[in-house]
Amino acid sequence: MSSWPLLSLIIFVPWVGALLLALFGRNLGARSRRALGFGFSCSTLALTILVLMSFDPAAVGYQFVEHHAWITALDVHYHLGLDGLGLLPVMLTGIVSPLCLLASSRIERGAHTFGALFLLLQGAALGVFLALDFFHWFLFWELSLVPAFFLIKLWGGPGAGRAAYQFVIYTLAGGAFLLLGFAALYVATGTLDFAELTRLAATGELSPKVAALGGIWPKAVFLGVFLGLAVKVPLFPFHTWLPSAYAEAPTGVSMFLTGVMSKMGVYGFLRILWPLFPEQLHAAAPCLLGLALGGVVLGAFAAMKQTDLKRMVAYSSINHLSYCLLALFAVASVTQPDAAVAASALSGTLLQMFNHGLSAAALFACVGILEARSGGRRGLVDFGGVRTVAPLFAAFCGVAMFSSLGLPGLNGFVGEFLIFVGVFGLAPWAAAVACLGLLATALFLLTFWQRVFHGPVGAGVASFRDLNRVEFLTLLPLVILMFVLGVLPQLVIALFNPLVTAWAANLP
Amino acid sequence: MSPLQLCLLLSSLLFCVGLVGALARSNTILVLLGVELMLNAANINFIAFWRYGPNPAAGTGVLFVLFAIAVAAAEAAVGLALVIAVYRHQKNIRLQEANRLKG
Amino acid sequence: MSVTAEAGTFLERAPLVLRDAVVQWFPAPLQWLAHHLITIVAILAVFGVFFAFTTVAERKLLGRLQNRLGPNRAGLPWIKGSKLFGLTQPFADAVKALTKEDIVPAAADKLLHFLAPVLVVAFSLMTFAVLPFGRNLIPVELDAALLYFFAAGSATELAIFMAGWASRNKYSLLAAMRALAQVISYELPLMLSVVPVVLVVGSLSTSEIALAQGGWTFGFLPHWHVFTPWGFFGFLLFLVAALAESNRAPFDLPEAESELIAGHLTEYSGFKYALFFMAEYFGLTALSGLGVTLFLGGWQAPFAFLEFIPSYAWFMLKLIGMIGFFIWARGTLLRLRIDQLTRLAWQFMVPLALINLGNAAFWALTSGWSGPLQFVRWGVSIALVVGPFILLGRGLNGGRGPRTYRYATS
Amino acid sequence: MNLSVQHLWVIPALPLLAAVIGALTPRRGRTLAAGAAIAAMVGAFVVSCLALHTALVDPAAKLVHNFAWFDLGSGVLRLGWLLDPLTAFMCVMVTFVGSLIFIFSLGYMKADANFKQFFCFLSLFAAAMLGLLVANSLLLLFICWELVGLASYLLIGFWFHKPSAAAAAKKAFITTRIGDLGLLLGLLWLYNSTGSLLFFDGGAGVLETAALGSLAGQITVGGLAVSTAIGLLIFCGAIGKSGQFPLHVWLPDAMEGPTPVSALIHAATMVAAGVFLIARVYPLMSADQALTEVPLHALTVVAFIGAITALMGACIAVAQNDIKRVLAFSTVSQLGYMMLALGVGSWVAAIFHLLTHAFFKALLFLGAGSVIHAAHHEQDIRRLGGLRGPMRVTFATFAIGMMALSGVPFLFSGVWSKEGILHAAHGWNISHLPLIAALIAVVLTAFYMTRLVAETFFGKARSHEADHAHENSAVMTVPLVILAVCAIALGFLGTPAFPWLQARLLGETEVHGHSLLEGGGLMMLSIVLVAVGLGGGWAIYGRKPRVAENSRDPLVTAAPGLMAALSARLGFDELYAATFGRLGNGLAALAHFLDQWVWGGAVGMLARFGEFIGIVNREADENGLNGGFDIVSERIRGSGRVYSRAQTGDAHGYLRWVAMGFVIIMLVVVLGGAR
Amino acid sequence: MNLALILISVLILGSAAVALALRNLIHSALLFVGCWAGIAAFYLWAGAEFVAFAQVLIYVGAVSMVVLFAVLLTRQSDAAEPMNPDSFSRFMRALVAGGGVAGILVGAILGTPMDVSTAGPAPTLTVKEIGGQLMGPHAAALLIVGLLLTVALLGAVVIAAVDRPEKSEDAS
Repeated sequence: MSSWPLLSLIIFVPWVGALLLALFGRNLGARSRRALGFGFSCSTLALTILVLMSFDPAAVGYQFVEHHAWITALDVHYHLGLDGLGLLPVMLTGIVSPLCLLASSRIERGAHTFGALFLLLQGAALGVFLALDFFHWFLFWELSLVPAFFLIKLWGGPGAGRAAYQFVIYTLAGGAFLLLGFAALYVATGTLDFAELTRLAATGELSPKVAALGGIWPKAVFLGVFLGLAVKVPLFPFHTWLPSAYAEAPTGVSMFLTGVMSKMGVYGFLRILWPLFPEQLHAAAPCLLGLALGGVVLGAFAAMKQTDLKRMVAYSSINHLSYCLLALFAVASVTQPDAAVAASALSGTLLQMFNHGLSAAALFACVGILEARSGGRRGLVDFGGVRTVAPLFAAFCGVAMFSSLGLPGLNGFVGEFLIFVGVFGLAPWAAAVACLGLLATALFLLTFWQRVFHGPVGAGVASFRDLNRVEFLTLLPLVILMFVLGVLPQLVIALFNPLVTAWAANLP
Repeated sequence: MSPLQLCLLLSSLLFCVGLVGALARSNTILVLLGVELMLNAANINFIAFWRYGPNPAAGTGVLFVLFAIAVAAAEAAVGLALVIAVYRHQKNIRLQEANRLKG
Repeated sequence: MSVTAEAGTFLERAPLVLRDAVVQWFPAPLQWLAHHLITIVAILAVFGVFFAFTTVAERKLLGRLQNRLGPNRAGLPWIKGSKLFGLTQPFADAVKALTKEDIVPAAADKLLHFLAPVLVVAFSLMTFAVLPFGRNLIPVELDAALLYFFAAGSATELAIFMAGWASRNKYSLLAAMRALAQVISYELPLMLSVVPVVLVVGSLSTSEIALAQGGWTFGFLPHWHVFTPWGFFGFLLFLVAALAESNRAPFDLPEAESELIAGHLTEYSGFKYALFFMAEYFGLTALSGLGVTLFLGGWQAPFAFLEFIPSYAWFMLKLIGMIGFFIWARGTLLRLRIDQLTRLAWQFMVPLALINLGNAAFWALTSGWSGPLQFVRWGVSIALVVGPFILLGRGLNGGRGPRTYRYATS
Repeated sequence: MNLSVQHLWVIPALPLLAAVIGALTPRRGRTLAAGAAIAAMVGAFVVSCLALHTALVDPAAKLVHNFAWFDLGSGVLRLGWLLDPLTAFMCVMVTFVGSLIFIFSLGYMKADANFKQFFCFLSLFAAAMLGLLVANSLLLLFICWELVGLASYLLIGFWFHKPSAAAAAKKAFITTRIGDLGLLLGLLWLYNSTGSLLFFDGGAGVLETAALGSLAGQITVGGLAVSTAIGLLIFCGAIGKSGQFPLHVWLPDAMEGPTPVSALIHAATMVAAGVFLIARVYPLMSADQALTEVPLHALTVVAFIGAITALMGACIAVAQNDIKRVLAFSTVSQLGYMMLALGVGSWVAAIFHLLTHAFFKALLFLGAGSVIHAAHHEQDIRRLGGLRGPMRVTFATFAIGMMALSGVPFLFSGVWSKEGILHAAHGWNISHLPLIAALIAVVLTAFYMTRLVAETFFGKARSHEADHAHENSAVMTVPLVILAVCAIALGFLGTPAFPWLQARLLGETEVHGHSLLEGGGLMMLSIVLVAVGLGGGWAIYGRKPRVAENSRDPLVTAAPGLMAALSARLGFDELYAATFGRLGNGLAALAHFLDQWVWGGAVGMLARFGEFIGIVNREADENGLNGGFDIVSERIRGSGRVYSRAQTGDAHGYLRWVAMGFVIIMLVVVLGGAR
Repeated sequence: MNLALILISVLILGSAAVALALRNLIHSALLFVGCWAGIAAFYLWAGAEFVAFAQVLIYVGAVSMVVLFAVLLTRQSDAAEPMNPDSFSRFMRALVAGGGVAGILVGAILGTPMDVSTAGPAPTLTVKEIGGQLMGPHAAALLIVGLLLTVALLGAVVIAAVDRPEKSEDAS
């Protein structure tokens, strides 16, 4: 079995599903259409489990490598590989995507097109996490925008057109910078392979080559790549597209955007920017640390001001993702940091990436359920006393919320704790300021909870039903995972710890 | 007279029969069929040269004929579809009347 | 040209020995002619008789299926009370057909009206030339035998058209065109269902295909193509397409007696009609023979210990089985509507046949897999056809729900 | 029979199991959920007794069991269990009081629709609280610390349909979280400085000599020793959780929860967790005591905060009219006492007071709950009154609790523990202000408790509800009686003559008693002060009981301004709303503004710029460049028109031309070839 | 063998010439079929078995059907076009052109010495070899032909299809 191109299968099986849905979707009944989409979406999880069975966490390098010559003239290779860093988002995609489709099962209009586009999106995202050559990595990166655009625009809320437009233009602009940066890098080195570039950077051959470009190029390369990734994460203050895009997207897509696509940026930072440009990153780190802190604090405070629940949750996403970058920048900002501290910061980043995917997806699913129940309303003051009529829903939403808020015992805590341990050891003042973000997060999430679930039963709320079976099945796996990973984070940490240890041991 | 010459004669006469048919008849279908005959005549030539050529083992002539047959089938399909379209348009299929696009 | 058998029991070799013995009597320059003539005569004799008894078998079997008796009266002439279960019915029918008046419409195109039945029988019979009836028992050993088979088969369409047109009866002409539409539509899935076999065996020669299905796993699992996923589905497609090709129920709408008064054959009577009838049965027999050759192992015995039975007997047994199946289908299934018919061909069978072709390619590619991988191979292969089968099957109703009936309310 | 320390997890696990059972049972599974909760609690009590037995074999030993939680870099992050007398006593107290309160709740919550949920949450709380007690790692302690906060949040907001309850729950969570962030920072600092969070780890723990020495040896911002800074940050957590000034504001509001919750969480156990925390990390807190050149010792801050809280809580309690609010501020005040004791160096006195206070304050709250339940949820003492007659058991037990709290000498437990604190404060050589504050609080405590009892139980019923009150069923009174017995008996575990408890806590096996007369002056003073308080209270409220619910309070008549301020809880809520609340809102508005206008505006500007370029480009194309192309294309079209005449539309003609052309070309070739 | 070739030639040329001369389109179509069958026979004679069967399959089986359908679908009034002066002059010009081409070709063929009269036995080219050639060196051509056929058939359907919906609604 090990000779199978598992990684290619992971990427392309959803696309096969998309093709099938696009071709035959019209002929199928609603149920089987959904089942088909769901089944193909689940393939990622199944294949990831296959991968996990033969994945060796102790091996630091890439595994399951597929390396074939592709465009020889450009020295482009079809190069896929997996390590602990790639495995996490792939697992996350496997878990979240089927649930997104489940959460979208309310969609009736053009359901098979929706399913096909979604599977396309899923495959593209997986491609980003598995590709090791910039050429097709970038293809997947940009390809993910197309289905996302249509999914937001066609199935989104009232402001979806504008939001989708903004999202795509913004991200495309970032992508253009990224492309520019890599084009320059290619001119300098003659290769686009991440592994090769990383090796060059590690041996110190990269920076003289880039410097040989002359002019502003050495800085521009870094800036270009940085901008492209920063927009995707998004790093404060490049985040303005995010709230509207997340808020206007249909529930399932919001879940996917926040659960998976936002990880693409963080992944890019860890996979590309940090290993390739350690010196530049180090030089820029104090400034970037400030930006990440801005995301942590201002993101949380901006969320407090929102009256639209989805926007609120979207801002909380900005806040949570900024933690990941905070830790990374903190590590980069210090020369020769203590290995243990750096390891905990980086572990925290990875863990937070995974955990945020689960809890943010669950929160969006909950808001989506509220939206569906109330016929599209999602204002902070539109509800009240939902817990009285829908206790089960309240319980699930509460778990998701407390997970997002970093309550110990749920998954969110461990990641944030590790990040704080790391950041405190590297930049204590940043940790202290970031605490403000923690407080604000608690404040707005509890306000959300109080306004929506507590108090007397609001107008129109009395007729709410509790969770139906599909919604229950959507939330249940996420909630179970929150508990399990809160108590046994080792399950995930074991997958990447050797990798992180190796990183921490070889810091510049 | 060698068999090759016989074959070539056959093919050139067939070609000319097709040509005359295509030129003389006003029915578009027959014109098309005349053209088909010309194609067949060319095919006969290919086979003849393959059969008596210097290197029959290569099979180039046979392959060429196969491709030509495929193309001719396509041509016939499109041509006759055009005939039907023309018929629907002008209620007859006289070739000389289909001259709307003349300069 | 078949080669004299070197091995096998005497029974196995008997037809060839017999033929060679007869050929010896002719002068040497004419021996090749005698060789072919004998073969042709043998085929005509065997399948003529076979045809005769097929008709009676069909009538009797249909009768049983419809809970009646079928023909059981015709016995031997001059012997009173001899009924022989009605087995001589076909001969009586033949006499009747021969002695009936041959009516030709006044406006008919006399030449074509005559040529049509002759051609149709001739083309049907031509297809028998490449069927391997037994080990080394094939009338003409052709490298491109399958191509030949379909080429000859497709020529019968011409005869159908001629029959319809020559009658100078607009209903006959319309019926002929309907029949042509059907036959052409189903020719595509028929050929596509055969291509996987060619792909896997790597030859167009029927005798090689039959040979390739020899051997047994564990001594009792024959290597027939029908016992592979792609082969099974190919066989099913082949069966349906063959039914439609030979205008048999449930695809007999071109000549539906009850609605169209035999369609393009309306203006035919007497012996010409009998010729069409005969051609239809020959075509059916030939297609069944092809199916047997391609999927059911040809003349191969199903079990190793049954090999002592001569190969041509196996072939004929399988042929009879196939024909029995066709008769059964006729007695069981309802006739389709023309739109259902074409939709089935283009929206269901052609895509499925194409997918099955891909499936066979997968099978051929993975022929090296062994051990547990065999299960994977089977699983994937089955999934490759079952999935599209289900998906495409859903589209067959064309988005329409099941027919609803409204009854008058009092 | 001894309990091995690696099995200590059983104590929190039992209630946790009950909580899980409660969570998974359907809403109508009342018996199962309550039964599981009570059984788990009683089971935990039994196991705790075993643990106590084990711990007392060698009180000085710190029995620990550490285990890895997850890999972290090249090492592992470890958590652990700790068993020493402190843990054991606390566990026994929590499980015992908890069991009684659980049983009491059976009666109190009988009519509630969410009965099952209530027991689920209570069990969750108990599990977290016990986990906090047995933790041998500041991280594990912090985790449980947050979880008790969660349970408190859920239970305060148990009647979530009341907006006040929902708001109170949020306030409690946020306020304690402010303190928790301090604790988190302290924890991070500690971890970064020592590389471990385990209290005891065979010499490598943070509370052991090596770590303490290094922590006390480093100096950080403001000249503070690192241990001082960490200690103060940790103390922040205790301030939040234990309702100390200035984060005490949530505790009175927490009375929105059901009364058993107030008894268990906001009187007996959770709020005392802060005291426990400081007692647990006492070596760290006191590590800087030996240093002389530092500007501040951590414990000094603790002492002053405790003193302020004790005095302030007692003052405010005087002016409250809600039976539970009075008790809540009394709790604040008593917790201040405990902090004071910690601050002045006598952590055993603090723990002793914690234990006795847990019993009599739980008793008082349950008594109040009994009254409230009987009076159909009437909590305002002005509308109660005259309950002495119909509710004899409640009155008797409540009176015992009141006397224990007031410090009525000799018989009741409160006096002994309070004496210990006063003695310790007296012996503190830095300042006598805390002692003076404590003594004033003694008077006030006796006064407001007398007022409470007089208003509630004496006189005549002042409302319909109070008039129809009658004694509750045995399921509620029996716990009261048991707690009352304990409120009396417990004091004799730690009398100055036989300080068994204190000795065990300090790890001594020998008990060195000393005469009651040693330091008797202070004791006499406090007895006098108690008498003054009791007498004053009785004089003002007891002799002439209130006649109607709206009759004026004598003290309000006497000092209206002061009483109004006290009644408004000295305006802390308003102050915070005006400062921190407004600051937070301002920050939020700023962040929103930045997002909306500055960053969004910048992006918008860019887009406008792009649009502008596009317009310029289009104009240039249409007017500037296209002209030349137009001319050229016009020419090309003209020539095309000429050539088009060759198209005759005669297909035959074309074909003929081809044929003729072929012939002509061939002729030329053939003839040319011949030539 | 030349006898067989001459017979086949007569069949081919005769049926082609008659087919092009007949008034009755159906008859001429059927004669075309005969002509194509003759060409297939020629291929068989020349030893190109595969091509012969392909010729039968495609021309006799498929193209003939298309032709017949086209004839039936475009039937004009039974009064066939009269032999008017216009068509007569066209016929004459056609004869001139055809005759010119024929003269050139026949002259060229007869005037060229060909010394292959001693050709050996017919070369054998098995289906396997043809397949190998098609899939090997000529794979690209095969693919393109496949594409061409698909496009041509789709195009034919589109061209011949009646764009009914709009028109019928306009008419009614």
